[in-house]
This record gives sequence, C-alpha cells and structure tokens, in this order.
Amino acid sequence: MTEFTLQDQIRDRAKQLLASEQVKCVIGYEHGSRGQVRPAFIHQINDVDSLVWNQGCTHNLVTYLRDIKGTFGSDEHLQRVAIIVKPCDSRALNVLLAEKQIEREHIYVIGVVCTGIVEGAGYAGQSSDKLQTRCVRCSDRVPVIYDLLVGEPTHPEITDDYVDLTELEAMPPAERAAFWLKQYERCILCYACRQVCPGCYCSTCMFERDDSLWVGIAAGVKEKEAFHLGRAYHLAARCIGCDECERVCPMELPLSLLNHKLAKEVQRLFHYCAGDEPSQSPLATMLAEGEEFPA
Amino acid sequence: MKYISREALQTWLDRLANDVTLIAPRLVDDILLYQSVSSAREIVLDYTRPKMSAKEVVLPSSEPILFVEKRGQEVSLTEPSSGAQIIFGLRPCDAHGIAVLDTVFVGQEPIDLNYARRREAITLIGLSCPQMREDCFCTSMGGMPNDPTHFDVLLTEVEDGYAVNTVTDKGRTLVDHLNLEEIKGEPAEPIINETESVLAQEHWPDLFADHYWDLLAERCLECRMCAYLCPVCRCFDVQDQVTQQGISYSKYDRLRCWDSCTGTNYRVVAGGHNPRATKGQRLRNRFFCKFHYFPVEYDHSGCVGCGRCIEACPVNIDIVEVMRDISRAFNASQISNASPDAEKGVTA
Amino acid sequence: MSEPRVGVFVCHCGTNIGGVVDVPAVVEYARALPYVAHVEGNLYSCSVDGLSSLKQGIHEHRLNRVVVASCTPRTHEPLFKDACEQAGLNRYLFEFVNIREHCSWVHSHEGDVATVKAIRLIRMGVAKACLLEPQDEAESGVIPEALVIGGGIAGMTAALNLARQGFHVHLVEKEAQLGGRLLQINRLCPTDIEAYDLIKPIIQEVEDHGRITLHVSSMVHEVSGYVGNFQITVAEDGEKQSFDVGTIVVATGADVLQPVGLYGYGQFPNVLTQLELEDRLKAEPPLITGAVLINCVGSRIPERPYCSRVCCMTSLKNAIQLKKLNPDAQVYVLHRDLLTYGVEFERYYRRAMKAGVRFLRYNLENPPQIVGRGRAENVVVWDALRGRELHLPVDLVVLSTPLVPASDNERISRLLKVPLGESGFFLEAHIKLRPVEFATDGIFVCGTTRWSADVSESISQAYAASTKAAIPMRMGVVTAEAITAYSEPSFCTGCGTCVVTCPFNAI
Amino acid sequence: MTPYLGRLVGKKDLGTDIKLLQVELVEPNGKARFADYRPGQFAFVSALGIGEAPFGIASTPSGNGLLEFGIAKVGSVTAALHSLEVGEIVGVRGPLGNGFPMDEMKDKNICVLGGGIGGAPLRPVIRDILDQRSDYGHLTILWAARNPSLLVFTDEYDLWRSAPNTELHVTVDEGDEEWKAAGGNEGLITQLLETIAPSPENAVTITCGPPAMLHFVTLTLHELGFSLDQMWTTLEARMHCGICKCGRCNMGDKFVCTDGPVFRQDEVAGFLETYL
Amino acid sequence: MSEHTFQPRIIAFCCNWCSYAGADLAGVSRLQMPADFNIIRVMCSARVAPEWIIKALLNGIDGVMVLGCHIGDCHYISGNHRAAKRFVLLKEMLAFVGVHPDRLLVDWVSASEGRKFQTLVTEFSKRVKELGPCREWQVEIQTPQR
Amino acid sequence: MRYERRYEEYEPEMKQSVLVIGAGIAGIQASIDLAQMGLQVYLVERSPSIGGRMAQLDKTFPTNDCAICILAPKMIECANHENVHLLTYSEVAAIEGHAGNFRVNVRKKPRYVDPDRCTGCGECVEKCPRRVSDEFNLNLNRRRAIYIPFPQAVPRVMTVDAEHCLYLTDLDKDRCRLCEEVCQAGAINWEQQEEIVELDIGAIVIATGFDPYDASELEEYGFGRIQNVINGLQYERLVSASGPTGGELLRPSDGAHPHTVAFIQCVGSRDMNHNPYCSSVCCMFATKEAILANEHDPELKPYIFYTDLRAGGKRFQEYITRAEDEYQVTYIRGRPGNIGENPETGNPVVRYEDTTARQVHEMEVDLVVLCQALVPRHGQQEIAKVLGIVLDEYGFVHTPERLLYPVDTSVPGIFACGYCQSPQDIPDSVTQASGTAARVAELLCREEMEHKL
Repeated sequence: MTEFTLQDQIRDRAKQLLASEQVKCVIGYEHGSRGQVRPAFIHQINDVDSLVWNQGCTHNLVTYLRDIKGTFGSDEHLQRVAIIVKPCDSRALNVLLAEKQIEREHIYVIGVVCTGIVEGAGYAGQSSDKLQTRCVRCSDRVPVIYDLLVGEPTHPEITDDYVDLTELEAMPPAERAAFWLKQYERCILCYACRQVCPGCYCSTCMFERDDSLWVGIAAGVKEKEAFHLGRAYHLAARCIGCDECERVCPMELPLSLLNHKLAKEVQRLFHYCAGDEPSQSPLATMLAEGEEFPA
Repeated sequence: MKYISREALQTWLDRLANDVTLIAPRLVDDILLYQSVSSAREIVLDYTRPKMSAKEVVLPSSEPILFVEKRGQEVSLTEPSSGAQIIFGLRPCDAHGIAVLDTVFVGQEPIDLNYARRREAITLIGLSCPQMREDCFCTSMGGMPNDPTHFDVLLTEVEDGYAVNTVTDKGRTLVDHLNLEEIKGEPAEPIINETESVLAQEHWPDLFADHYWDLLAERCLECRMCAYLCPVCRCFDVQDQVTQQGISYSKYDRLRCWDSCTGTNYRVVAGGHNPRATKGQRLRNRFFCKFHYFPVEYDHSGCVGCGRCIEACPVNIDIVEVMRDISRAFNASQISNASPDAEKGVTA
Repeated sequence: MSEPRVGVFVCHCGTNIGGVVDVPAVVEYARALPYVAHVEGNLYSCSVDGLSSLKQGIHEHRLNRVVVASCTPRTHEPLFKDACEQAGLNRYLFEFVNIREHCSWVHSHEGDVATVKAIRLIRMGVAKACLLEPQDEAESGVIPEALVIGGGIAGMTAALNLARQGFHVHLVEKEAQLGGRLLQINRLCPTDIEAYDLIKPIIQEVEDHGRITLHVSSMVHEVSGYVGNFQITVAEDGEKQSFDVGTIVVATGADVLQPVGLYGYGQFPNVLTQLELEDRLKAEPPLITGAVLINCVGSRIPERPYCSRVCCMTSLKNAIQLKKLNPDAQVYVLHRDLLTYGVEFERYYRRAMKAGVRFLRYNLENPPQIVGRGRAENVVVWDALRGRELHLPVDLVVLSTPLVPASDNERISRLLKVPLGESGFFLEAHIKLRPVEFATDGIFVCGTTRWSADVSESISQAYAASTKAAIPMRMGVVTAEAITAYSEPSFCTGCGTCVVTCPFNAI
Repeated sequence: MTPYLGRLVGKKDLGTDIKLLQVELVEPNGKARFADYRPGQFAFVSALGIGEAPFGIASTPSGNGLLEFGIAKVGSVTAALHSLEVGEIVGVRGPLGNGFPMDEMKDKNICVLGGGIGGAPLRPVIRDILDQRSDYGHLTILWAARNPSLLVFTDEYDLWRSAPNTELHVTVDEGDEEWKAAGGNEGLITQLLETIAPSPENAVTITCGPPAMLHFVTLTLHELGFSLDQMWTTLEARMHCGICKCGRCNMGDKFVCTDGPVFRQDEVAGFLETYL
Repeated sequence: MSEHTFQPRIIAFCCNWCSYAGADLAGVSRLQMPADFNIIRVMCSARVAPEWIIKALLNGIDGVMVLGCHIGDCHYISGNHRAAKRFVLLKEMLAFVGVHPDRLLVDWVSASEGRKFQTLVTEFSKRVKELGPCREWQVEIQTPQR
Repeated sequence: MRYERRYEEYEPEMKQSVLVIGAGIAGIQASIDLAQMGLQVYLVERSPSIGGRMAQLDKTFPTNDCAICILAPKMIECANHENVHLLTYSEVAAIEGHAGNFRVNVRKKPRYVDPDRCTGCGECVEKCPRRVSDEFNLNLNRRRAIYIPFPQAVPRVMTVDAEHCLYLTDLDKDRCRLCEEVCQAGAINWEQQEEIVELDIGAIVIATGFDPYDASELEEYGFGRIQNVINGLQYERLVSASGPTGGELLRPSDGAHPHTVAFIQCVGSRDMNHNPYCSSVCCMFATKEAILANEHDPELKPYIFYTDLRAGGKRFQEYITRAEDEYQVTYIRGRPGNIGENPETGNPVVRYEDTTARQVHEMEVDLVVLCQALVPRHGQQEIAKVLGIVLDEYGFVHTPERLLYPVDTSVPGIFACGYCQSPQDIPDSVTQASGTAARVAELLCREEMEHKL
C-alpha cells in the first residue's frame, strides 16, 4: 500500500513540475524488460505514469546529472531537472554540490523515504526478498536533501558494524594480498564501476589518459590493481556507499568492500561521513586547531 | 554418430590438458569463465553460459602484435608466435561468434596475420546447450543451441555420455584415435525460445536519424561492458609501449587492446574533433554495426544472440527489446524523422 | 618541444664524490641512457672550468636538457641554471642530481653501493629531464599607488613614507578626523610629551601632501584583483568611489577592552579605565590623595590569555602623572608581572619608583578587592612580601585593560581574504620573519591591528610595511615563479577544491 | 600489420607545425609493395616506440622514388615524427585504401579543393594530372588555409600555374601583413569557389579538408549545380589497422580504410555531416 | 629472490623546504645509512599523490617514505596537514589490500634533523628488509613516453 | 619632517647604494629589502659567514620553528640577490662624507682561500691538524684552523684562521700546508693580503647585534667555575641537531643526560651592578629552552627562576601556559642568591628565596642555564667612533627621536636596527630592518620616483 502511495505522489509531483514547466525532465524509474526496473527520463506529461517506485529501484540516478551538467539554461529561465533520490543517492547530491558539479537551483529533488532495495534488483530474474547489504545497515532512511519528501520519515537505530570487513581484516596480509590480486586479475577494465559512479565525473579519467602513465594499454593485473586502488582512494571520504560499482561489475568484483573500508577509516579518523553535508572532504582541509596528526 | 562416455571424456580431457593449452569453462571465484585448465577436474560441464565469451582466446583483451628492437640505427621487427590451443565446452553461440570474427579477420583480404596465426592453432570442441536461457536468442540470429556448424567437434549430452559430432578434419584428427562407440540413441532436441523478428538490414538506414537513439542513450552509462562481453565486438586500439630504451638499444612492443564504440573518446581524432559527440550517436552505432553494417560488409549479423549484454547491462538496455522496438516502429511506420538534432547531411 | 638531447655532467667534487663513487663508471652508464647525447665528468662542475665546459657542451652537442650530478640543489641550483641560461638554454630545462649529500657522503664506506646508487639517481634525473619543458616566468605590471587603510599613527606613517618615496597613496579612515587612538591619549611615555603635539604636524603633513588622497569618514567597500593591480571601492556616506592600487597596507588599529563588571567598573563612579583617566588628565586634572592602578584587568586570564604589552607602561605613565599632580598622593600600581622590557621602559620604571609610586604584586588567585559604598573607598590587597593584607584608601581606581581586536577586523579579513589568528588579530605570513606581511602577496599589516604595540613599535612596523609595499611598486613588475600551478582545462572539472585548499588565495 | 622499414631521408617545413617527411624504403619487399600506388591512397607511418598513424601519401610513384607525407603536428605520434632526424628509421605500412579513380576522371574537367594539411593527399592527384596533362580536361585548383603559414606546397605553385589548361586560386581565412600587402585573397574557400564558379559540365571535384570545410564546400558545389556523384572527397578518421579489422573508422556501413578514404559524395552523404 | 640477497627498493619523497634540507644535513654530517633508498625532491609533502605511492608499491618498490616539514612549519602553511591526513588513510587502504602498512612511512624531518633522517632511513630500510619484497613481479625499468 | 628639511641642504645627487654593517637576521633582512628596492647593498660582516646569532639558535619561540631552516633560505636569497654585494670577513675601516654621499673604506681580511676557486667541499678541514675551540659552538667543542663556521654558512668558502694556522703562525712552517696539498681546486692562497675596498655610499644601516654578557662577572653563579653551569647560547648549541652533541642534551661535566635543569633569568640584567636594563628576550628564550629540554626527555623537569615574566609578544603568554601545562615547566619567582656545586655529583645547587612563599630553598639540579644579559657587540664603540654616532650609556646605538623615528641614529643618513640599538626579539629586529629600508628609501629614492611618475 505504501509503495502505491509513494509512487502516486511521485507521479503527481512529476506531472505538476512538467506541466508548470518548472523542469524539463524528470529522472526516475520505470519498468523495463524482463521484469526489471530501470532509469527513466520523463520529458512529457503523458509519460509520467510510467514512473514507478518499488524495492527494485536500485540505480543511483544522481550519476546522470553528470551528463546534463552544462545543459542548463541561463539564470533568466532556469531549465531544471527533477530527480528521484533515495536516502543514499541524496548523499551523492551533497558530494556533487560541495564539489560544484551541480547547482542546487538547477535540480528539483524528490526524496523518497526508502525501506531498502532488494538484492538482485536491476537484473532480470535475480530479484529476491532479501535486502541489499547496504540497505540492511542503512540508518538514514530519509534523504539528506530534497525539495519534496515522499513517504513517512523513519529513523531506525542501526549502527554500521562493518561486519563485511571483519573477515578480510582478520586475514594475514599475504593472504589478503592474494585475495585482492585474484579479484583484480578478473577485471576486464571495462570501467563500468567508474561510469556508474556519481563521484567519478572527471571529463578525462586520469587512469585513461593518452599518456598511459597510469594504466598502460597492456591490461596486466598491475594496471588493474592500480586503477582500482586509485579509484577507491579518489573516492575516499566522497563515496556515499550506494554500491552501484559492485552491482554493475560484470565480473562481480567485490568493489564496495574497499570503499566501505575507507568509509570506516574516514569515520574513525576524521569523524566524517561523505554526503552528510555539502562540505569539503576532510582530506582537503587543514587539521583543526589542536587536532593531532591522525594515526 | 559416435559416442563418448563420461569417464572416457575425463581421460581424454586430462590428456589434452597435458598436451596442449586446454581452455574450458571453469569457476574462478564462483564466476564461470573460459580459462586454461590443468586437468579435467577443473572443468564445469553443467552450466549455461560463462560470463565472458570465448572471444578472449582468439582476440585477447590486450596482446602484442609486433616486437620492435633497435640496436643503434638497426631496427628489427618480430611478430609474435602462437601455440596450439583447444577450447573445450564452447557453446554454439560462442563458436558462432568466433566464426564471425573469422570472417572479419581472415575471411576478407587483407587478412589479419596475427589473428590468423593464433586462430590456426585453435581447435574448437563444443558442447550443445540443452536449453536456451530466458535471455538467449541465438535462434533469432541463425543459430541453434546444438548447431555444429562452427565447431571442429561438437558434443551433445546423452545418457551416460556425449554424442560426438565430428565436423572438420581438424576435429577428426583429434577424435579419430579415441576408439569411440556408435551412439545408441539420438540426443534430445534442445528447448528453444521463441524467435525474435529482426528488422531486415536494408531498412535500418531509415532509422538512422531517429530520435529513438537519443532517448535510448539517456540511460546508457557508456560503460562499454556490452562490447567487452560480446563474442563479436572486435574493435581495438593500437599503441606502442616502450619496454627498454637507450641510445644503443631499445625495445618496443606494439600492443592492441579491446575498445568499444560506446566509449566517449572512441572516435576522437588527433586534432581533438569528436565526430560522434553524443551518447545517442555512439549507442546507435553499436546497434547499426550489429544489424546493418555487419550484414552489409560481412553478410553476417554482428550479433549471435548469446544474451550476455542483456544480462550484464546495469541499466537494462536490452538488445532484444531494441530489436522489437525497431521492428515494431518500422512496421507501423510510426517512427518519425522529427528529431531536430539529428539532421541528415546534404541530402536533407 | 623537440626530441630531448640530454647532457649529463657528473662532478667528482674533488674526492668528495670521486673518492667514493666510481665516476668514470657512472659516466659510462649514463651514456647508455635514453636521450642522452653527451656525458662528461668534471673535477668540480661548479668551478669556473666546470661551468664553461657545461656551456660548451650545450653548444657542441646541441643539448636541450642538462643534468648535473653533484651536490645539493639548495645551494648550487641557481648557479647551474644561470649557466644554462647564459648558454641559451631555458633555465627550467635543467635538472639537478644530488650524488654528494645524498650519496657519496652518506655511503662513504661502501663505494660500490654508492656507485650503483649514483647511477640510479642519475637515471632518475635523466628520465625527469626528458619530461622538462621550458617555462616562462610570467610578469605583470604594478600600479605605483598604494592603499592604506586606517588613519592612525601607523597608517599615517606608512602613507607619508610611501608618499615621500614618490608613490601616490589613498588613505582611508573611517572617522572624520585623522589621528586614531592617539587623539584620546594624554601624554606618551617615556618622554611624557603630549600625544597631540606629536601627531598634529603629522596630520598636517598628511592632509597637505600632494600625493596622498584622503578618504575620511570612509570604509573600504570592495577589493578585487591581486598584487600590482587591486581594484578598490571606497564608500563615503554611501557614496562609492573606485580606484586601482598596486599594494595595500592594513593599519586599522585595535580597541581597548571595556572592563565591565570587573573591579567595580560601572558600579563605582571613581573606577576608571586608563583611557578615561587620560581624558580627565587632559581636561581637568583630578587632584587625588590616594589612587590605585590595577594592571592585567581582563588579560592573562583563561578567556583572554594574552599579555597586551602596552598596559603596564600606560599604568606607570599615568601613575607618574598623578604623582606629579599631587606629590603627596599615595599612588599604588598593583601588577602581576611588570612588563618594562628593554632599556627605556626599565629606566622609566625606576623613575616611577623614584617618584614615589608604590608597586605591589598580586596574583590571580587572590585579586584585589574594591570596597566602598556608592564609590570605591578602599582597595584591599594581599601583600605577599609582608605576608599580610593591605587596605589602601583611594579616591581613584584606574584599571589597565588590554587591547582587543577591532570589531572591524572580521569584515576586513573577508574583504581582503587575509586570515585572522585565533585571538582575533590579523595573522601575519610568518610570525618570526615576515611579521608585517600576509601570505597573500601585496597586502601588508602594521600597528595594533596586528598585535599590541606602543607608538614607537607601531611606527617601526609602519615603516616596515611601507618598505614591503614599496618593493613591488618600485620593481614595477611582479614575476610569478614558473613553478606556479596551472589548471589543465581539458582535465578540470571545476570542483573548486583547489580554491578552498589554497592558503594563499591564489586561485 | 607489420610495417616495412624506411629511412627518413628528407624533412622540410611545409608550414607552421606542418612538415614534409621523405622516406626511402629499405627492404625489397617494401619497395615492391610500394612500386605502384595511386593518388589518394594512404599509409601508416610509425614513430617506433610511440605509435603509428595514417597519412595520405603526398608523392607519386613517378616522382623521385621517395614516399612523401605531409604531417601536421597534432598529437604524440605526429610530434614524434616531427622530431625525428634525417637518417632515422620509421615504419611504413601500406599502401592502403582505394585511391582516386583517376581513370574515371579522364577527359573531364577537374576541380581540386584543398584546405591546409588537406592539401597533402591532393598533391599526387595534381601531379598525376600534370604528368599526363592531355588525358584530362581543365584543371582548377582551389587552395586554402586558415592563414598563410598553413598553406602547403607553396613552392609548387609556379609549376602548377605554368601547366597548360590549369589555374590555381589561393585564399586564406585571415591574411597577415605580408599577405595583405601582396594582395592575396582573403576569405573562405567557399567564397572563392562561388567567385570562380566552375561549371559542372563534364566535371568532377576532388576535395580534402576538415569536416566543416567539406560540409560547406559540398553545399556550395551543390548550389553551383554539381550533383553528389560528381564530387569526390578523401576523408580522415581515427583508425588503427587500415585493413578493415579494428572497426573504428566506419562511416555508416563504409569503412574509411578499405572502402575509402576516397568516396563519392553520394556514397556517404547521409553520414557526412558528422562522420558517423 | 632469497632472503639474504634481498635488497629493498625504497623511494623517499622529501619536501624541498625541510626534509630535503634535513637529508642534506645528514650528508654534510656524513651520517652513514643504507643505500637502498632514492630521494625524490618534491615541493611539498602534499605534492605526493597517493597514486604515486600505489603505483610505486605495485611496480616493484618495496617501501615509500614521505617526509615533510613538521606540522606548523609547512612552507605552504597547510600542505603537510593534508599530507598527514591523506597518507594515514592511504596506509589503511594499502593494509586492507595486503600491503603492509609499515611499507609507507610518513614523518616530519626539519632542516636541522639530519640525524633523525638517518635514523628514519636506517630503521625503515631494516623494517622493509624484514618485510621482504612487496610484490613479486619482475621489475621493468620504464622510461616515460613523451 | 625633520629630515625633509635637513636633506635638502645636501647635494641633490644621492648615491644609490647602502652600506649594511652586520649580517645577522636584521642586516640580512635590511639588505634584501634594500636590494629589492633597487639599491646597491654592500653587506659587511666581520665573521666568515653571514647568519649572525640566529644561526646559532636551535629553535625560535613561540612556534618552535627551526631557526636555521627559516634563516638559511634568507641567507641564500640575500647572497644571491644581484644587488647585494657580500663583504664577509671584513670590517668598516673609515667613513667620511654625509647623508647621500658617504665614502667608506672596508678592510677585507685575508682568508688565505680564493673564494672563486673554493667549492666548500671541506676536504681541507678533515686534513687540518690544528684544533682550536669553536666560537660558533660557544667553545663547547673544537674546530680546525681552516674551517667554515657552520654547515649552512654563506658564502660556503673556507677560511684559514690565521691566528691558529700552523703554517701562518710559524708553528710548523716547514711541514704543514696540508690543506694546500689536498685542495684539488687549488684554492689555498698564502699570498693573500689584507685589502681595502673603497665604496661610495648613500646611506648606512648598522645592525651589529649583541653579545652574551660574560656571566662569570657574577661570581655567585659560578659560571666558568662550575662545569654544569652554562649560558643560554651554549645551551642552544647543545640542543641543536647540528650542534656539538648532534642535538643530544648532555651536560658538560660527564656527558650525562640531565634530569633537572634550572634556567636563571636576569643574570646580569635588571641589575644595577651589571646592566640595569631588561634584555627583553630572556623570559621567552628560557621558556623555549625549557620546552626543548622537556621535548628531548619527557621525564626532564625544567625550572625557571624569574623576576617578572615578560611575555608581551604575540602568542607569548600562550606559549608560557603551554610550557607549564604540557612541558612540566615550573616557574619560580625569585632570583637565586648563589649557586654552589655538589662536589660528588658535579650537580649545581641553586639557593634562592621563593618570594611568593617567602622561604629560602636549596635545589640541586643536574644543569643550570644562565640566561645572561645581552649586551651590544664588542667593538660597537669602535664602529660608533668611525661612524660618528652616539651610543647610550650601555653602548646601544642612540636613537634620539625614538618615538617618531625609531631607526634614525644621531647622524643623518645612518640608521640602526635590531639588537644593537635596543633589546628586542627577532620579529622586532626584522620589522626594524625593513623599517630602515623605508627610511633609506625616503632619503635616497624620492627624487628618482618623482622623475618616474
């Protein structure tokens, strides 16, 4: 029942926004083929009814703002885009706002209170009733930023126990190295993890520059590891944990482990959680007065 | 038709693994891939479709195609050599893919010597699919789950063993000395999906300027994995890499690696101009390539219906759905040419 | 840039390097490195001989990159860069390899190892040299005009000095009258001259000076640009005026703490601050029989931990004045530590004692108490030396309070994008060696706006600031070092992190 | 995919950042392969260790026996080629592509339109025509560049002008002092084309230049009455194999490397605007 | 490579203003130390990109030292603040992928601390020797392409 | 104002050059500023290297910045500036003329080393057999007779100490000359003679700095008699990483690590028997030294005996608070009456009255550091005589109109900055140094600018 109402609210607002020409496009979700849910770009009121909201809406739509950056009109007549965000996605908006990739007034944010996305969402025939790991440990069921909130705010008491990391953390270093090398060996350098990531918006990825100083054309495991470690580090204190990179990886690399580990350490070292505020990452700022060299 | 028992098959595979590079489906961290195996035990026989196609064997994701050595002003060029390989357990769609690649690389003059050399030394032992997966559509692309056409040898599961269909001489030399028994019953027909209608290639140009592609591309992430997983996509990039450099002695490798037309910079020329500047143009090329350019150039579809891209696409760009959209639209003549940003060239 | 042709010059440095590292072997090795077109060993690369063979090498072998392997770049890099330049090679196409401090000297017992390491270091140097590109040092002009903000003694001194040097100066003062804090002050130690007598001629000269444009009753409203070319907008009663200057001196002064609630201030009419006393001394000198002057009122306490440097002397000065008015008066100075540093102040202290001013130390745990009905009648203080409590009858209590940051500081800090320190005074570029500069080029600070200072110190600082402001104007150009970062437009995503991160506001 | 080795025997400036490289093949195989090539064909030139890139061949087999390439410095390979010194070894792979159908053009009036570095592949066309002058009709050469320093083969102008039944017109988008002083043409090649207005009667045009130039020249020719099947052009595309394998250079269902680089406009018109 | 012959490869990034001068002082003072490190001079410890360290450790370098000015002494005011934060996090990440955290040393060496420089290098070299090679690949010497 | 009138009396042509006497931090700063203003600067320094007292310090208060780290770049900048002409190992011999047009003779002492050839490699130092006590390290150790005073010295040129060289002093005229033998650059030149350099100078800046007051004048403190009683500058060298102990805090008697250190303030200052004035910097440098002591050994207890705690500079009081809170520094108000020695341990015993508690105590400590008064440099009288300037009763340069013209001496055209004119710390010296440049510019540059504008 709730889902039905949420979906209706989304559609209602989408209609209003398009009708009043407040926005030129609503980025949301629709039913795709083979029972999947997929990103939808609604330009016309007639299409609004294809918008859906359910527990299969796994995609982080904030990524698409990268494509339309720079297509907004001048301030005289703001061409805005509405976007539907889950709590986790909304944090990506904060990251992009802090990094001046989008301007708040260009984006109409429809925030949805989320009860979790199921595993296998986004792929045909793989849906289950089990919630995704990120959702199980998600305590932010309300988006951190929105113009319209859809759904009743709930604040479950969940603290991230980082349980997914404990096994690896307990391994001896050599074994851990072997584990990761085995994973990276499989990588096909398709860069899907980067493409889907809202935080990876560089026009030219430094790992794909023509000078091949970083990742050479010979796709050896060194190159792959350098890419993944580099990318993970670039996302340190910026990754908001939507785990899309891991979802899209065709070779099923456990990419989010590394991101999650970094998030844990950023939390521990800097008491900072990416996306909570549209604020600069602690890695870009000075030590505060009296703050010790972290260790 | 001959027949090989499960035990005999194991023994045979063990011996092949010993003699040559044997590539077969095996589990790597729970992911099924065509990779080299050292014994038959590693091979998974009960599977539907490995994550990656067998393209990697004939056209590795990154390979040296030329070695350059420079001593003083003396330059010598060497081409790489290639050893014998057997791919076992190949599905018909993947073999079909290799066949299409063959058409591209060796079926048309001038041939790609590097590819030819490697391909020459590869023998394909196939394994029929008992049934198609939900996202499989090989039958729509002229294939069949038990199509022996592109193999040297095709095995099809029967009770207690496998029917052995020896297709080529290459296959025959491999199988001949196995002392196989005649098969008792015919293998069961595979369960197949409904055939999709594919819009005839000559109609595709009419859809070139359609707005459809831009709309489809809105959700495309340009992640390129569809091309990398595809058994047919063969675009590559070539770069030189310095391995040693000095005044008196230098060594360079010329490498080629996969590339994909959906990537942003794929067409950018040295001066910086990108003729395929929009995502819609790039995605359109992908489908045009498969269903129009390939048929025109090679008389073959550029798709074998393996369904991998459908399975893997994180945003549900479903090639079957695209085919259906295109056919439906064409047939209903509903596709408009109204898009202002896709103006045609001088003919418009 | 054409294909690199690297010249490598390996220095023996007498036996400093040559005695440990097998230089001929290193030279041989370097010949085989990519892009290396010439290698030679020198006894001393930095000697006249060495430098001329370097220049010769550049010409003979058409070198377009030079690597010198010798000692530390910290001392010798300019020398070799100059030599390259003299030979017609852009100085940024030079790379230094340190095989003495970082090799032969620290591995002096292991010649083989040191040789291998020297080879490694040179290989790295050559690889880097190949990637070097010629750089130009960007120059931009400097407008020979300055802005001085604040018309107190520091601001006026700076303005006058710059004007006398020949520069045009805009002096902005927010009050209608020039003179600043000194207008409120009676006399100045150590000579006890009247403050107004000191500043009157200065004000006169500033007002009359042909190269000083005065903006009184004005505030700086907008600042943009960078060293050499700042655009300034000044608002006077809402009327705006714009002009351009090359450099800026900030001399906006400080406030004096009002000790509300301390020692009966605000409660008893005869408890005054030093400033109020000065006012009285100027108008109608009070005739008193007993006065207590209390120091460190509101300073050196946890919420305002600093010592304000000038209040002790003010106390002494006014104690002497009171004593002068009535030599029989009992004048006490209650202090914690008496800050009469240096020659003159210590002498002044002795003069005060000679004049009969009594000094008593109190501590923070046991501060003086002011008692009285309606007015302060007695000051009760613990005399540690005698070990008993003293009751001092008073008809005047004077509180010495510290200077505090001016209320305007935050506004000016934002306007000029220069930082304030933790106590709210402006933060200089380096507390020791760049006391009147900001980290931002072209903006300088002097007087009490930086930190408490007496008249003489403020004037010293004003002169220093005016030197700093004059330098770029005198040079006529500012040269940006070629190692300055730039943004590669094709890679820039405009995330703005560099802007936030740069402590110099250079972006 | 393996190049023939060649030695750089000559290197001269054609314009700002444009050089003419002269290569002598050293292996007999290579010499044989390049014994006969057609105007409009191209070859990959390798700066060993940096990479290879395709260039239209600017010479003719009838010339001095050297392979010549006009190379503008636009990327890492071209920069490396520019920095090579005479005597150094390069790789050459080719000849590739279809080349201009010179036979079909016999007896026709020919208008050659070249822009900047796009003039390089047209030079053999002009040479071929001049070599067998009587086989062809009237030759009009329209030569253009953004500025005078980018005009190529200026030292051959006299040769071209002096040939019978041949005219040469040069223009630049923006001339420098010297250019203006000498009274040189200023303006786009399309303006020049409109002024010269060659007749479409029994004529063909051959164009090479940047995409925008191609587009507008085609439009102008169209207005002058030329039909698409009278227009020939040679196209540039990012390619890595030159033998229709790497899949990159397609323009619609045509591959620039093997179906081209020379196309008749009607073959590619639908794709031309953006080179899809 | 056997235990006995293992010679670690160490890179020491030294900031131009303090630690490079500290290394110079060590030299001037003739303080002996193992030779298996190479110094790369950078303008500031914050100039050292984490990617460099990742790349180094994955490409045959066994240990990386990043030495800057003491906190508060940075020539660029706050560069070493960022370095301090950055590398502590990098260490955690490297540890997580099985690169021993001791392979990355971040410390501050002033221009007067030649002896500290010697101690750091000596101890770090010893520690890295104990840890053995970081990655077992064959090391290729690459000249950057221009 | 005052000068406005007075300068006009002089001839209009002002020499565009400045003589700076003394190359400590004040002299260096003044030289850099003047040079950047476009004036030719002749920087005369009596010792072989520029750097002055600051080069001897370990750290600086209140930031604990390493002194040489921040000084050395300034030294190099100064020496490398095209407008600065270094005259090290030189003294001003004679001056005549007046503001805007002085004629100056500078006496260059022979180094016996050709500065153009010497590369500073230091091989000669290793070979030199003659060891003499090292004044840079306050005689805590010994240097050779051919030497550079400290590793970062500028210019990095060797100097033969003629007073001690075996060859020059005839002690070993026949044999030695080892330095000459090992020098591959051929830089040793025994023929060098004293040289007089004549300069035309527009203005003069004096920045000669200070000497430590000889603490042995205060017999009660036992300096020079009790081994473990040292002075503040010696202490700086002891804790400095480039000092004689490599930065390890070891006391002189037995090389042991001290566990308690007493710092005694106002040794010879604020004392009518010695120097009545306050040296201005001791409270802070003692605090710094106490902090460093505790940093070297967190178990070490520093005590500071003081009269008045004078922490009037920016962030000074906070520094003292930190010393107390974080570095276990104990401040005791009182001036010790005398210092004895425990004959068994060599420990000094400090006798003092705690004036706040009004009790007499004895404290046995491992090391005593006397924060001695600082007095004008020796030779100041002679320089003053040469320049014709007035000194005050303590020998500091007199600045007659101190309030308005804090850096102007009694002679027009001659300016003074830094400790030589009044006790002050580094920032004040640097400020004054820059200030003198403004005054010099006012004198020498105004005409020029007026033409320009």
